[in-house]
Amino acid sequence: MNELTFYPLLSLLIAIPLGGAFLCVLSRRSSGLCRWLALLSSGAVLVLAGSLFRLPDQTGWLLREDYAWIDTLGARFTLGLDGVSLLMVLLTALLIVMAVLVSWRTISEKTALYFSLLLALEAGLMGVFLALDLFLFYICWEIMLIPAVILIVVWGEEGSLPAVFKFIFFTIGGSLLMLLSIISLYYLHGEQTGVFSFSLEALRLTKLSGSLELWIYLGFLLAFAVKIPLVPLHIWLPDTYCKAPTAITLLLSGVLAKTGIYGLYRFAFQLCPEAAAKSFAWLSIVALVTVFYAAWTAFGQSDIKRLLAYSSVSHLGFIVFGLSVSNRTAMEGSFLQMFSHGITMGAFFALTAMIEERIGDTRMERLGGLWGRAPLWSFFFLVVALSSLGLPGLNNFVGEILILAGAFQSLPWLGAVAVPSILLAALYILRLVRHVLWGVSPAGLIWTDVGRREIFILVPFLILMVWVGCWPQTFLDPLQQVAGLPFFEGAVALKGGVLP
Amino acid sequence: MTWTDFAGLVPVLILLGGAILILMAGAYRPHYRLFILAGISIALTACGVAVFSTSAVKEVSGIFRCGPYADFFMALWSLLGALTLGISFRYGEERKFAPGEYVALVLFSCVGMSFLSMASSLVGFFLGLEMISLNFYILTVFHRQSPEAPEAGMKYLLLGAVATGFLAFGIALIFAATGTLKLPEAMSGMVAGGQIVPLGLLAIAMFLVGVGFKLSLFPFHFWTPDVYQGAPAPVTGLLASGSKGAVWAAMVPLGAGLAGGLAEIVPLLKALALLTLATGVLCALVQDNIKRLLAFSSVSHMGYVLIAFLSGGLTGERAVIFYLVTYSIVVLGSFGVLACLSTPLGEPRALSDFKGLAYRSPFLAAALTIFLFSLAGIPLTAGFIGKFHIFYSAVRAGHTWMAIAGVIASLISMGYYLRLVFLVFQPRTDSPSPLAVCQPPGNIAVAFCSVLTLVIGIFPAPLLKFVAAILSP
Amino acid sequence: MNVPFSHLLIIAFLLFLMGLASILVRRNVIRVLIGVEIMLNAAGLVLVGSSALWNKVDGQLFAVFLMAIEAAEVALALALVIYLRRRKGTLNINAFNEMRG
Amino acid sequence: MRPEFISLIPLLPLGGALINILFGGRLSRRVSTGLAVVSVALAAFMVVAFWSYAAGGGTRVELYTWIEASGLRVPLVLLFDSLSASMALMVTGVSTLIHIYCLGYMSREKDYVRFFVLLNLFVFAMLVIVLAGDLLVLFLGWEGVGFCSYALIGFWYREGRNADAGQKAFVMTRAADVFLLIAMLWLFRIFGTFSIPDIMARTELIPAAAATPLVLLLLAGACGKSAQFPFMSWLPDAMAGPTPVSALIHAATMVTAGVYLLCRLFPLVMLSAQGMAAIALVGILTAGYAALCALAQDEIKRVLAYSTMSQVGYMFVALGAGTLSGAMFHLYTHAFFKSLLFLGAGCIVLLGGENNIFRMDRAARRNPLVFGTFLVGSLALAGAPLTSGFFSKDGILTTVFSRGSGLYELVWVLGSLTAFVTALYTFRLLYLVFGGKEKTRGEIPTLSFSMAVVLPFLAVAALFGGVINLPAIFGGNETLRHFLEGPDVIQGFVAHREEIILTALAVAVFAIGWLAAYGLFRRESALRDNMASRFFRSGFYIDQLLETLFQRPFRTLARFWDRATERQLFDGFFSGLGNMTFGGAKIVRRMQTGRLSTYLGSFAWGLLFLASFFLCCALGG
Repeated sequence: MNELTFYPLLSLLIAIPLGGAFLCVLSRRSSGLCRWLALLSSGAVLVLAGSLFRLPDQTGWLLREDYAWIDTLGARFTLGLDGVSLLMVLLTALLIVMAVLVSWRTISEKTALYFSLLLALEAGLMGVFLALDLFLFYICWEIMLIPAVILIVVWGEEGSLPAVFKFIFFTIGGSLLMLLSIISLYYLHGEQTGVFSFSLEALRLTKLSGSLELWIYLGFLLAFAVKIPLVPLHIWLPDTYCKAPTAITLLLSGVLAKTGIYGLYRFAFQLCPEAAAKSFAWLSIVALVTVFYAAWTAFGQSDIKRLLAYSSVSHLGFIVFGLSVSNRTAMEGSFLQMFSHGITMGAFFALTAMIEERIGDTRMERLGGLWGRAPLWSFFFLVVALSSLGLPGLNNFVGEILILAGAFQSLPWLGAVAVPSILLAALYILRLVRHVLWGVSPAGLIWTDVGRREIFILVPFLILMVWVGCWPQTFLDPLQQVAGLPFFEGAVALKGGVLP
Repeated sequence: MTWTDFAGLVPVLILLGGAILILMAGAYRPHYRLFILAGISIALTACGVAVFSTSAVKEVSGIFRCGPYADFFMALWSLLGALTLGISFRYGEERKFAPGEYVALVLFSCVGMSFLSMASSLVGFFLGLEMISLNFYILTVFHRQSPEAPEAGMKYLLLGAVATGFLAFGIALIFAATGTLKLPEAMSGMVAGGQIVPLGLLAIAMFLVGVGFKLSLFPFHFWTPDVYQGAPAPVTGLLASGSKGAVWAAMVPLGAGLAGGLAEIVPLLKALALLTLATGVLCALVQDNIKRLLAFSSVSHMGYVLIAFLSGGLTGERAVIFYLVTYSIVVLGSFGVLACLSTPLGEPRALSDFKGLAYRSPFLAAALTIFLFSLAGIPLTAGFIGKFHIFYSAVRAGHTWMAIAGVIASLISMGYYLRLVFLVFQPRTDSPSPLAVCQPPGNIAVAFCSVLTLVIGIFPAPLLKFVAAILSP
Repeated sequence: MNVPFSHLLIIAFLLFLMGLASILVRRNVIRVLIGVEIMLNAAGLVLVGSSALWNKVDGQLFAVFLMAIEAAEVALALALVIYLRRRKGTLNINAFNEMRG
Repeated sequence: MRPEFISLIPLLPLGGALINILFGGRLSRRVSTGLAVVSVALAAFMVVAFWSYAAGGGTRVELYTWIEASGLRVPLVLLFDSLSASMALMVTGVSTLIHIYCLGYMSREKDYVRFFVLLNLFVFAMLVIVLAGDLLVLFLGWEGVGFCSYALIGFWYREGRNADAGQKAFVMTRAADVFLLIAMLWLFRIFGTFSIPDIMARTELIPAAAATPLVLLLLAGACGKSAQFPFMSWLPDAMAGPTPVSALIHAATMVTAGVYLLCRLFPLVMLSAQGMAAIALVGILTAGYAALCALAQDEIKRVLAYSTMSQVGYMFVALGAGTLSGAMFHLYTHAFFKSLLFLGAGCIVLLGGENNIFRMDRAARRNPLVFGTFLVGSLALAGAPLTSGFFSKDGILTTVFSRGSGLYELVWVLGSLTAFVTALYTFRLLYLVFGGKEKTRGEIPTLSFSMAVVLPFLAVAALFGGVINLPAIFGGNETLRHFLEGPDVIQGFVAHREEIILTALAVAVFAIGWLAAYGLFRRESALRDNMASRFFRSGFYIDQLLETLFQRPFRTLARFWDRATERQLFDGFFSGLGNMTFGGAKIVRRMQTGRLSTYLGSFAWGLLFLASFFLCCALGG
C-alpha cells in the first residue's frame, strides 16, 4: 500500500472545492480574496489529482471509498477511481484552474458568487467522475447543471435565457429518463435479490429480459447522448456555448461533454451490456453522422465560438464512435481522446476568451491578420488549431489514430468511412485560422499581445498538448486499469455481440 | 370516553385550549407580538408533547385513532402552525391583524388538520375537514383591506360549501352502502367479490368530488389560484401545505381500506392524475404572478401525490406521506419568503419583482432558491427524494407510463421554477425592486424550512425510516 | 318501515340534483348558498334513512354533526355576504372575476 | 558512434527550430539564422558520418515507445538503410544549400525567425519521413511537412492570396492523406503493426484481393504530396511562397515524398501488376498534362512548378515500370536541377523585379553566374545529352520500353512526347527570360554572396549528377542501383542495339524540342493569346472544375446545414414542441375564467365525468 491510499483522497476531491466555495461565499466582501481562494482551492485539487498518478498499479479500482449514506434506500456514498476517471479527474481539475484564471479579470462584479459556483461545479463534476453508486451519480449529474446554468444566466451574454432553457430542457429531459431507468433497475435488482442497492457492481448483475434491458438502456443512452451531444440532440449546444461566458464554455466543452461519454461507458454500457452491444451498430453510425454533420456545419459558421461549438460536437462524435466499435484499442483511444479533446477545447476557448476580452465579441469578420499584431497569441492559436485538426505529434492525433486503428480492426468499412473526418476538420480549422491569423487586420482593430497571466494559462495547455502527442504513455498507462472493462467485454462476447 | 382516552388527544387539546385562551385574551388585551409568540409556544408545546407522547389507547370515541401515525401528524401540523405564525410575525403586524382571532384561527385550523389526519371514522374525517375549511374561510379574508380578499373569500366559501355538500352526500351514500362509518370497514364494505358495489361507486364519485376539491385535483382545482392569490401569504402557506397534507394523511388509510377495490378506480385516478398534472404545469408555465404560479404548481404536485397514491402498497403510502411532509415544509417556506418580502403596500406579485433579489437579500434568495429547487425536484433537496419515491412507487406498481408522465411534467415545470431562480440571480438594472428587504423574525421560520429541506434532501434516511415506522403499526 | 330504501335514495338524489341545479343556475350568492343547504339536506336524508336501514345510530349522529356544521357555515356565509356587499356593492357571483387566467 | 545517434539527424534541425521558437526573438539575427543553417548542415554531416550503417539491411534504431495501447504498439523507430540514407543525404544536402541561399534571400525580411523555424521544422519532418521505420512515424513526418508547406506558402500572410494558396495545398494533400491513412490502417489490420520492415518482410500475408486496392490507396496518398493527378492543382498555387521554399519543398523534397513512400513500400507495390500499371498511368498523364500546362505559363515559377509536376510524373512512371532505382535516380537528379532552377529563378526575379516572364526585366542575362547556372539547370531539365536529367529520364523511358506490353508501349510513346514538350517549354522559358529586349530600369539589385555561392554547387550536381547511376552503355556501372540493392527486379531485357537507338532517340527528341522552341519562341511577337494557350495556362481549367464540382457544393451545403437543417429542421422541431406546450398552456389557461359560475359548473362536469366513467366500467366490466 502507498501512503496515498491512506487518506480519503476521493472525498477530498469533492470536499476541497466545496470548502473553497463556502469560503468564497464567506469572503464576499473582497473580490480579490475570492479569486485567490478559488485559485488556491482549485489548485489544491489539481495537485491532488496529479498526485493520484503516483498510485501503484493494481487491478480493478485504484482507489475506492465507501461510506454509509441513505441506508433505507440502499444508497451509499461510494467513490471509485480507475484509469478513466483518473484522466477525467485530472482534466476537470486542470480546466477549473484554467477557468479561474481565464475569468480572473473579466469577472469584476459578484465575484464571490461566480467563483463559488465555479467551485461547486467542480465538486459536482468530481462527483460524476467518481461516483460508483447510481443514486450518488444521479445527484451529482443533476446538481452540476445548476451552477453551470446560473453562471450562464448571470454572466452570460445578453439574452441568454432562451439558450439556457434549451440547455436545461434537453439535459434535464434526458436525465429524468435516466432516473426512470435507474429506478427500474433498482427495483428489478431488489426484487430479484432482495437487496435494494444502487451500487454499480451490484446492479450490473441484474438479470434483465431483452426488451426491458433495451428500454432501460435507452433511458441512459438518451441522457448521455444529450450531454455529449449526438446529432440531432445537439441543438441546445451552439446557442449555449455562444451565450455562456467563455470560461464556462471552456468547461462545457472541455469537461461537461465528457461526463456524457464517461457515463455512457461507465454506466450505460456496463449496466446493459447486451443492449449496448446490440446498439453499437446504430450508435456508431449516429456517431459518424455527428462527426461529419457537425464538422460540415462548423465550416459554415462565422462566429468563432459557434464554429468551435460544432467542432467540439464533431470531435465528441468521434470519441463516441471509438466507444461503439467494440474494440479495446479504440476504446482506449476514446478515453485518451476525451482527455486530449478537453485540453484542446480548453485551450481554444481560453484563446477565444482572450479575443472576447479584447474586442468584445467573437465574430470572425472582426478579426484578421493577427499574426502581425500579436505573434505570441497567434502562435498559441496556431498550435491549438493544429492540435485540433489532428497533426501528429500533438495530442489529438494519438487518440484519433487509436480509435481509427481499433475501428478498422473490428469494422473496416465503418473505419474507412470515419477517416475523411480528418479532412473535414482541416477544412474548418484552416478556414478559422485563415480568418483570424492571416490576411489584413480590419480597420480599427486594437489588439495587445498576451500578458503574463495569459501566458500562464496557455503554456500548460501547450505543454500538455505536446506531452500527450509525443509521450502519450503517461496517460495511456493508467487506462490499462480500466475497471469493469473485462466484465463488459465478457458480457458482449457472451452474447456474440462483437459486430461483424 | 375516559381520561385515558384524552391522553391520546393531549396535543390537540393543548392547541385547542391555547387557541380559546388566546381568543378570549384577545378580546381584552390584544397585543400582536405577544400573542404570536404565545401562539408559537403553544404550537411548539403541542408539537413536543406529540413527539414524546405514548398513548395507551388506540382509538378515541371511535372517531380518532391514536398511535404513532396520529402523533406524527399532530406534531407536524403543530409545527406548521408555529411556522405559519412565525412568518406572520411582521406580516400581520403591518396589516394590523386582530391578534387574538388570527392566532386562534391558525391554531384551530391546526386542530382541524390533526383531527383530519387521525380520523378513524368518516365522522372524524368530515369534522376535521370542515374545521379546517371553516377556519380558512375566515383566514382568507383576514386582511380585509386587501383588494383581492372579497373575491377570494367568496370563491373559496361558495365552492367549499358545494364541495362539502358533495362530500357529505358521498359519506351518506357510503353509510347507506355499508352501514358503517368506521374507516377500514366502511371502505372494505363497499368491495364485494373484488368489485365495488354500484352504490359504492356512486358514493366514491361523490366523495372524490369533495376530496378532489380540497386537494385541487382537476377539474375541481379552479379555486386554487384565485384563493392563493387573494389570501394573505402566511395563510396561503398553511392552506397549501397543511390543509392538503392533512387530507392526504387521511386518504392514505382510506386507500389502504379500499385495498382490492382500489384497482377498479385506478384508471380513473390515473386519468385524474394526468389531467391534474397537465393543468398544473401548463397553467403555471404561463403565470406571471408568483402566488398563482405557486398555486398551479401546487395543483401539479397534487397530481404527483395522486400517482403515488394510486400506486398503492406500502411503497406508495410511504411515497405519499414522505412527499406531503416535504412538500408542506417547502411550500410553507416559499410562502414564508413571500411574506418576508411583503411590504405594507402589498405582497410580491409579478415575477419580475424578484429580479436581482440575490444581491439585495441573499439569505431570502438562497432560501427561495432552495425551495424552488425542491419543488422542481432537483437533487440535494427534499423534493428530489420525494419525487424519487413517487416515481419509484409508480414503477414498482407497474404504472411506468405514469412515471413517464411525471417525468414530462417535471421537465415542463423546470420552465417556471428555474425561470424564477434565474430572475433571482439576474442583476437588476432597471427600476428598483418593490420588494421589502430582509427582516429577521420571519426569517427564522424560513431558515428552518430551508435547512430542513436541505437536510432531508441530503440525509433522508431518518425521515424515511420514521415514515415507514408509522405506516406499519 | 313502509317506505323502501330505494325510494328514499331516489328522493335524496332528486333533492341533491335540485340543489345542484340551483347552484348552477343561480347567480346570487344567497341563492347559491340555499342550493348548498338543499344538497346538505339530501345528505342528511340519506344518513337518517340508512341509519334506519342498518339499524345503527351512527347515521343520525352524523346528521346532527352535519346540521351543526351547516349552521356554522351559514353564519360565516352571511357574515361574508355582508362584507361583500360592503366592499363590492353586489352579490352577483360573476361580478367577482378579477382574478383569472 | 553508437547507432542511436542516428536519431540526431532529424533531431538537429528540430533542435534548431525549438531554440529559435523559444529564444529566436532574443538572439541576434546572425546567431539565430546561423543556428538554423548549422543545424541542417550538421544533419547532413551526420548522414555522411553514419553512412556505413546503411550498408546491408541497414540499421534500425528504436528511440522509445511512442504509443502503446492494447493491441497496438508504435515505437518511434528510425530505419537507416541505403534507400533512406541516400534520400537523407540528398535532403540534408539540398536543404543546407537552400538554407544558405535563404540567408541572402531573406536578408531584408523582418520575420526571419519564423521563416527559419519553419524551414528547420520542415527539414526535420522531411527527415522523419525519410528515416521512419514505422508507418505512423512516417505519417508524423508526412503531416509535418504538410503543415510546414502550408505555413511557408502562406509565409507572407498579409496577402490573402498567399494564405489561400497554403490552405489549398494543405487541404488537397490532406484529402489524399485520407487514402494513405486508410491504406495504413488496412495494413495494420493485416499485420497488426505499422512497422515498415516487418510489413515488407511478410508481404505474402496480404490477401491477393487486397493488394491492388492497397496499392491504389497508397498511390492516391502519394499523389497528394507529389501533386499528381488528380491532386495536382495545389502545386502551381504553392508558388506564392518565397522562392527558396518552392525550391526546397515544392521541387526537391516534399513533392517527391510520394515517390519515396512508394519506393519505401515497393515490395508491397510489386504485388499488384494492375496497381503498378495505374501508377505508371497516373505518372504519365500527369507528366504530359503538366508539360502542356508549363508551355503556356507566364510566370517563371509557375512554369517550374508545372515542370516539377511533370518530372515527378516521370518518377511515378519509373515506379510503375518497376524500377525503383530509376525513380530514385530521377528523384535525385531532379532535386539537383530543379532546386537549381528555382534558386536561379529566385535570382532572376530579384534582378528582373517581376515574376511574369513577359514583363520582367531581362537583367539577369548580364549576370553570368545566374545565366550560366540557370542554363545548366534548364539543359538538365530538357534532357540535354550527358546532363544528369538526360540519364535519369532516358533510363526511365528505356525501362518502360523494355516492359513491352501494350500499356507500357503507350506510356513510352507518351513519355517520349512529353520529353519533347519538356524541351519545348524549357527553351521557351530560356528564350523568354534571357532573350528579347532589355527594358531600362533603375538600379539593379545585387545578389548577395550567400545566394550566389550555392548556385555553382547545384549546377555541378545538375550537370554531373548522372554519374551516380551511369548506365553501362556510357561506361558506368549503375552505382545507385547496386547501392539501393532494392527489389528492383522487374528487368525487361533491352538489347544493346535497341538501347543505343533509344538513347539516340532521346537526343533527337531534345534536339527537335530545342529547334521547335527556337522557331516558336525566339521572338516575343510569336506569342499568341489563343484559346489553347488560355486552356493550358489555366491548367485545363482544373481549378474551376474543382470549384464547381466540390468547393461550391460543399460551401452551399455547409450553409444549408446551418440555415436549413440546424435552424429550421432541428431547432424548428424542438422549438415547435416548446411552442406547442405554450399553445396548450394558453388554451388550458382560458378555462380559468375567473367567473364563479364556471367553477361551479366544473363540479357538475366533474361529477358527470366520474359517473360516466363508472358507468362505462359497470357496463364494460
